[in-house]
Amino acid sequence: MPELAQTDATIRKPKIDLKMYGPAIALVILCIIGFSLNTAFLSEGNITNLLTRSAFIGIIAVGATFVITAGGIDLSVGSMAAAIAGIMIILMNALVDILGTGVLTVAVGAGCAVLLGALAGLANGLLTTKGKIEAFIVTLGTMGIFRSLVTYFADGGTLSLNFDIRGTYRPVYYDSLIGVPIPVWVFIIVAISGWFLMNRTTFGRYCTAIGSNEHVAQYSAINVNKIKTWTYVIQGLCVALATVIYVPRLGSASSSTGVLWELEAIAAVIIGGTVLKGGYGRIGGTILGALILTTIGNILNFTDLISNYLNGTMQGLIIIIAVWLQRADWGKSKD
Amino acid sequence: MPELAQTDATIRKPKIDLKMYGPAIALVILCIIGFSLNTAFLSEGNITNLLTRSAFIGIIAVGATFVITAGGIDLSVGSMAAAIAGIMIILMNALVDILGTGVLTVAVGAGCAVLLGALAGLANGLLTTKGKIEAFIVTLGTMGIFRSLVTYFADGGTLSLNFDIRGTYRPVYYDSLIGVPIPVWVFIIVAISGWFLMNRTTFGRYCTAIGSNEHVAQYSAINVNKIKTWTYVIQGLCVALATVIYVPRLGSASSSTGVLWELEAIAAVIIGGTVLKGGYGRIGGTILGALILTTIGNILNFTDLISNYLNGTMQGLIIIIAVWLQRADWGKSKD
Amino acid sequence: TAQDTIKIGVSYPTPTHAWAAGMNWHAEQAEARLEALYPDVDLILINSPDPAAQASALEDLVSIHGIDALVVLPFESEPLTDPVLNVKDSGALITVVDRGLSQPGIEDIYVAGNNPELGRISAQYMMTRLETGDNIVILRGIPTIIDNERFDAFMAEIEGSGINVLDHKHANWNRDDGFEVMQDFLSRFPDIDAVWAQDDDIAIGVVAALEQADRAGDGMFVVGGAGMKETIRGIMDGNELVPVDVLYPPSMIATAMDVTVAAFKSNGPVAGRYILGATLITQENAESFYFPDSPF
Amino acid sequence: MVVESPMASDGLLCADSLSKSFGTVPVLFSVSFSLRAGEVHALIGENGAGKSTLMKIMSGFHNPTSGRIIYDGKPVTLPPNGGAEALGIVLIHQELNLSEQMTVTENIFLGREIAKHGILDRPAMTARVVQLLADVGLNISPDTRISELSIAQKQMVEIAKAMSRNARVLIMDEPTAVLTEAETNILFKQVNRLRDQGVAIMFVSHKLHEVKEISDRVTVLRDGQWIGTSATSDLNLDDMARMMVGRELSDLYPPVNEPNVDADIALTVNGLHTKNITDISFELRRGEILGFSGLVGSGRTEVFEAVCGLTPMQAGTITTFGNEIRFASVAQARDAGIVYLTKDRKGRGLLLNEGMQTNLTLLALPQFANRLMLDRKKEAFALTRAVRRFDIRARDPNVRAKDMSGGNQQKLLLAKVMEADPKIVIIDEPTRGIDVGTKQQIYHFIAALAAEGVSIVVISSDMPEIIGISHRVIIMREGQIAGTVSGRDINETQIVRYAAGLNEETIHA
Ligand SMILES: Nc1ncnc2c1ncn2[C@@H]1O[C@H](COP(=O)(O)OP(=O)(O)OP(=O)(O)O)[C@@H](O)[C@H]1O
Ligand SMILES: Nc1ncnc2c1ncn2[C@@H]1O[C@H](COP(=O)(O)OP(=O)(O)OP(=O)(O)O)[C@@H](O)[C@H]1O
Ligand SMILES: [Mg+2]
Ligand SMILES: [Mg+2]
Repeated sequence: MPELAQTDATIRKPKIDLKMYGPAIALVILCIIGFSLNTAFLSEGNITNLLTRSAFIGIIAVGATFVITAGGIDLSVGSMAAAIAGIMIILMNALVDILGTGVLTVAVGAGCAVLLGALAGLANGLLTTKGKIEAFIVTLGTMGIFRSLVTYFADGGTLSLNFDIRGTYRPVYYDSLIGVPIPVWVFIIVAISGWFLMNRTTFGRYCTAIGSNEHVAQYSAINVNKIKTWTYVIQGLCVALATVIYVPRLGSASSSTGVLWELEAIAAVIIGGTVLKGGYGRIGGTILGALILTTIGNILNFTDLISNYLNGTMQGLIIIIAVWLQRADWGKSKD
Repeated sequence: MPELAQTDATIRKPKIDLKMYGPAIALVILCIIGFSLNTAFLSEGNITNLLTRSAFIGIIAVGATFVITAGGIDLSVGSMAAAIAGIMIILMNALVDILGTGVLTVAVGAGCAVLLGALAGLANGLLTTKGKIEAFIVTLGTMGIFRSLVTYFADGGTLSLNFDIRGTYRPVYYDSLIGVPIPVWVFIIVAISGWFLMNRTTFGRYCTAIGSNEHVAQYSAINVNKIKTWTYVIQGLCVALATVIYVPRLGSASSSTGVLWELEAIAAVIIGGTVLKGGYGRIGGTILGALILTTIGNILNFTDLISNYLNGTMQGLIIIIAVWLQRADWGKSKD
Repeated sequence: TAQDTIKIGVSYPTPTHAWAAGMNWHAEQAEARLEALYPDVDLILINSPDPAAQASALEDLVSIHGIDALVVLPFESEPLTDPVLNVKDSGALITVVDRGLSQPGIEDIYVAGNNPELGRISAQYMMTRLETGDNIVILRGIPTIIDNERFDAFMAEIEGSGINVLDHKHANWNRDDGFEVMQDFLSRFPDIDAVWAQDDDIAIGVVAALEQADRAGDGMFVVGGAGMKETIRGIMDGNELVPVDVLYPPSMIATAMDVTVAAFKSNGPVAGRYILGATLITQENAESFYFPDSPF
Repeated sequence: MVVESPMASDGLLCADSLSKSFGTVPVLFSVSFSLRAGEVHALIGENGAGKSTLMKIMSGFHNPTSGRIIYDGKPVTLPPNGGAEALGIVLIHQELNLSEQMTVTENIFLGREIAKHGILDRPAMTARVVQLLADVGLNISPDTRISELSIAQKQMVEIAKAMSRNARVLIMDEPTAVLTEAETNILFKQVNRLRDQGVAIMFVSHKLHEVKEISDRVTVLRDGQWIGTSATSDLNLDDMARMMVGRELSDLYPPVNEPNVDADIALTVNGLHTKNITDISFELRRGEILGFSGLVGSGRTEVFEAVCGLTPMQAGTITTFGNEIRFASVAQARDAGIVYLTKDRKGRGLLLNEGMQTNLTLLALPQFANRLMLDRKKEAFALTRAVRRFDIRARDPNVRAKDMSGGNQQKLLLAKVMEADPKIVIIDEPTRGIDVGTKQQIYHFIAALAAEGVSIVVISSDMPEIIGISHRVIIMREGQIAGTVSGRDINETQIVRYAAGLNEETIHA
């Protein structure tokens, strides 16, 4: 078939996609800036802090990658985290009388948190798929609902974990295993599982197909509603997991817990190269995106060159530049 | 073509689309609830308050309808409003020395506000189209930038309008013309122009085409980047206009001005029936969406049956139900 | 009958942090107490999430409830001046709480804490414990006038004492931000002798960061502010890390409601200004500021 | 010619009095016929006759309004959305059904992944795809994204996908519409192989000579009604056309007017270079019909996308009516009187969610506006005119483009570009998916346009079409012009020789 063979050469050219490395390059540049501002930036303590902090947004963003890849969006994650944290604290405090202040209470509390996360995600998912309401509206609604629930439970203030349980639970945030803090371990495990699920299973492939073209997915006998609902459940589970490692940090939850986490999570996902309209998801990029966002905040705390009031400007600029670096047509002249 | 003629009769049957009336029905139900809670709901004073308040979000949402119809999104509107308000106040205060405290100062200030709005929109538009960065990221970035600029100008506090100008400017919010408050007049004019632009001009048609399928638009001789950029400029103009009538209300701007307006505006647009992914925009629906959102807040101020902390829950529920009412397949059984 | 009921609107920001929640709690307590005491008094409590919403709420209090008096804790002074003026024009009695309006003479009654005083008292305490050449860091609140007043007064007071302010960052009256900003301060500055956290919520995050970094000893101390019950409990128990607190009482709203009701019920004149002090709470006097039932 | 009885229940898959309405609009009226194992059964009919609808019903994608489907002798209700593939019934949709951002492998196995406990066996799938691609003669990497393929390649991927399903019944809805003869031959080889294995094959096409070549029996639909089923050997091409259209067809191609060699030169392209094409030079005269032939991917489309400002030019000059121009956008080209009709009607041509009117006027919208303001009466009038002129058949005038039959979409697209009143028309695959009757109308229409002095470029992979209507034919090969033929030299042998690189010619001479 000479005529078909002729296009071959053009196509087989190995395509090294420079854009793939965009987020990594952005992160390296940030680290260089941080180090030049203050060498303490690369101290072990600071790196550990950075990674641990990234864990929350990172874990949530892994879930968001699935939702967004399948063409959805979840604005409720920050409020959901606050609500789950609040309910978990109330529950653990109540369990003290029955189960004492040991590991069992913490385990039951954490188990319930995971369950709540799954249920909250399921609610978002079913309202979107069965209810046929835009994900944006559903999750904007549940965002308000979850947030006001935690305010209600806390009476507008702060819910605090019983002091004795805090002792039992504290290590989950503060302790390390082989020199790596436990939240970072959780982050690593979630990241690897997420990557595997996205790239090596039928589920990940279905998410991509649905986000890419829902009609084609449906005609390929994929149960679109089921898969979409599952992405929200996964998002809920990720939020719950993030909450479980968040609560022992300060032992409290209030109506200001997790404010704007949804935007941070979505930003991490998109900085990482996932396409907001769906159909193309990159877990690895998401992890880098979360690290980039945390690093920006960290660097701004490391210098007093910039007026405090302009933090938002710096953040905004860096986000735009980071994405621009990877989106612009660098390769055009080389093609 | 006899076969065409013969089927003709069956087809011309007027199709009444029940979903079109979804937002209107939701609004009527809300009004009934409000009236039954307190008859003062339908008092002239309250209706006037309601309409005046809806004007801000309504005007911004008209702009957002264009952006969303053409497949974009603008998260920066709330911060943009704050920044424009801040700069306008600084400018007017500075102009007092030169132009006095009369109408001229106000006019120049308002004119500059409109210019700033257009420029801010242009920046968003160019970054999205020429910069090839996702609208979500661009406007998330400019959201942070605008917000921190106003904080910076206000030195963390509040920027206040010179007291004497306030006297000149105040009527723009508080006075009425033929019994209708001036902000409502502005709202009406913006709504009608927006409707006209969307439904009766080439521009509106182009927005729909681009949101529907950018490739088809390009192949149909539409300058996609230009039209998209224009939608952001229109959004900026709408924000500026809303700001011009907002400032005399409170006479000041601070970093808390316009917080979350972006989500309210987008919610109004989508409650009104516009599709978030683009390609289908309804200005009339947007107006109703804005009224619905304001009415929910108004009704919640009417009663202390519900804990204040649960306002968010009520709002979330009502938004979800309002959209569900119009999206569910009511007609299905009749097919 | 309905006409004889005295309707008093109470408007304040939606609680989003513990101090505001304490204020809300005191307001609700006062509502129950006053309505039980005077059957003809109806208090209507409304909270709002932002200045524009509060302005709307004030309009609604007039147009729907037809209030006779307004107790208002403005979200911000400037934007709410005009809306409160409109309420006054409707003939209602005006009581302003905490944040003064930007125009004098609108309110009939003014009840407030003292923000500059809070900064000053905090600085004075710092100076009693520190010497020339000692280093402190400051964690500020949300960028607002309140924060500026506290911060400026603190800086003015500490001026010339020889104490170095290494840096100040906004921690937004929030525990998480307090924790993260303090972590970064600790990475950045090897030698910190004291922390002014301005607020008890931030102080909790600061303490957690200090403990994590093992830098809570060596005479290090943290000064918060407002009078959170857990903090006061700690002071009573002799906590060395957070040895004092500076009072900014959330109960001021209840005081304001009492005074406003009294304006209708008592014979004596009640109009005027009631400024509450920013008392330094120490182990000696802590007991009298401890309300175990309040959420704050 | 023997017409069989409508209901023969000896088949593997039978339609028993199927009717279908969309809303209140009836499309199929009690259609019955049967498909036997080991036969290739062609289904022909005019655009909008209901062929695709019938095929979708018989593979479960639509529910019939009434009637039954009998599979293996038993009445069945087919599972929806491609679930019937599990029963061995596979449909290749008329409109491509591929996920653009995903790779060839991902698409071929979409919904049918080889997986253990949900974990993909990627090497197995890649190996299978390599084999399948070789079978259909497609030499591309299994990891290529669909968006990087040409339409013909996409269609071959669809075919490979269908082959991978081990079907007992394979239904192909116009699989050859976008294929050249070479590719069609590969397809037919595969079809024959499957027939020999006892697969029942349904084949929808407007290319009657293909029907004659490949099928055993033919069923004709007209206006949603079953007209007849016959053995293919009993029919000649004219019989088929008559049964479809319901009347005698005169000559398919209009008489070719002698081109006026002295006419003005409308378009000159000199030394055009882009990413994939090199050194393209040619001239187009007023009133000339210039054919562009060549194999898939030879770069014909790209030449004209570059001319119209859709693809960046790297070098070269373009001159129209004496003015050198370089269009930065389609709008500039349109204003200069040049329009391009894309071959990708779904992705580049029509707004699928909009109605006919919006689509019709989109390219020429400034003509329908007074200082931005739309003249909706003028638009409505234009639609009425276009429906008449191009015989667009939609049973519902408010139908959305995506619900129109494929051929009528094509007619709407042609009408759309003609609204711009062009002086030069470039038509990429003008009659893709169009029935013979309408084809004839379109050819006459093109000839009439040329007679009025409009210059026309026809890019086509349909050899008889190029030969039948062109004054002159340029043949492209590997991004370059391989040769030009005109007059009596326009014949299949000559063109194929150039296209395959057997005739060498110095172009610059
Ligand atoms: N989903 C739908 N909704 C409404 N009408 C439809 C829908 N699908 C098809 N139709 C209508 O049904 C009729 C038959 O369409 P169909 O696609 O079956 O024709 P066809 O014979 O395949 O034509 P072609 O040769 O052009 O592909 C057309 O009038 C078309 O507009
Ligand atoms: N490998 C490829 N990667 C990306 N785009 C391609 C590729 N091959 C072709 N295209 C694009 O597809 C369009 C058509 O390609 P081309 O001009 O090669 O087709 P053609 O000669 O018209 O053949 P046919 O129409 O028969 O497919 C052009 O816009 C071209 O840029
Ligand atoms: Mg009451
Ligand atoms: Mg068809």
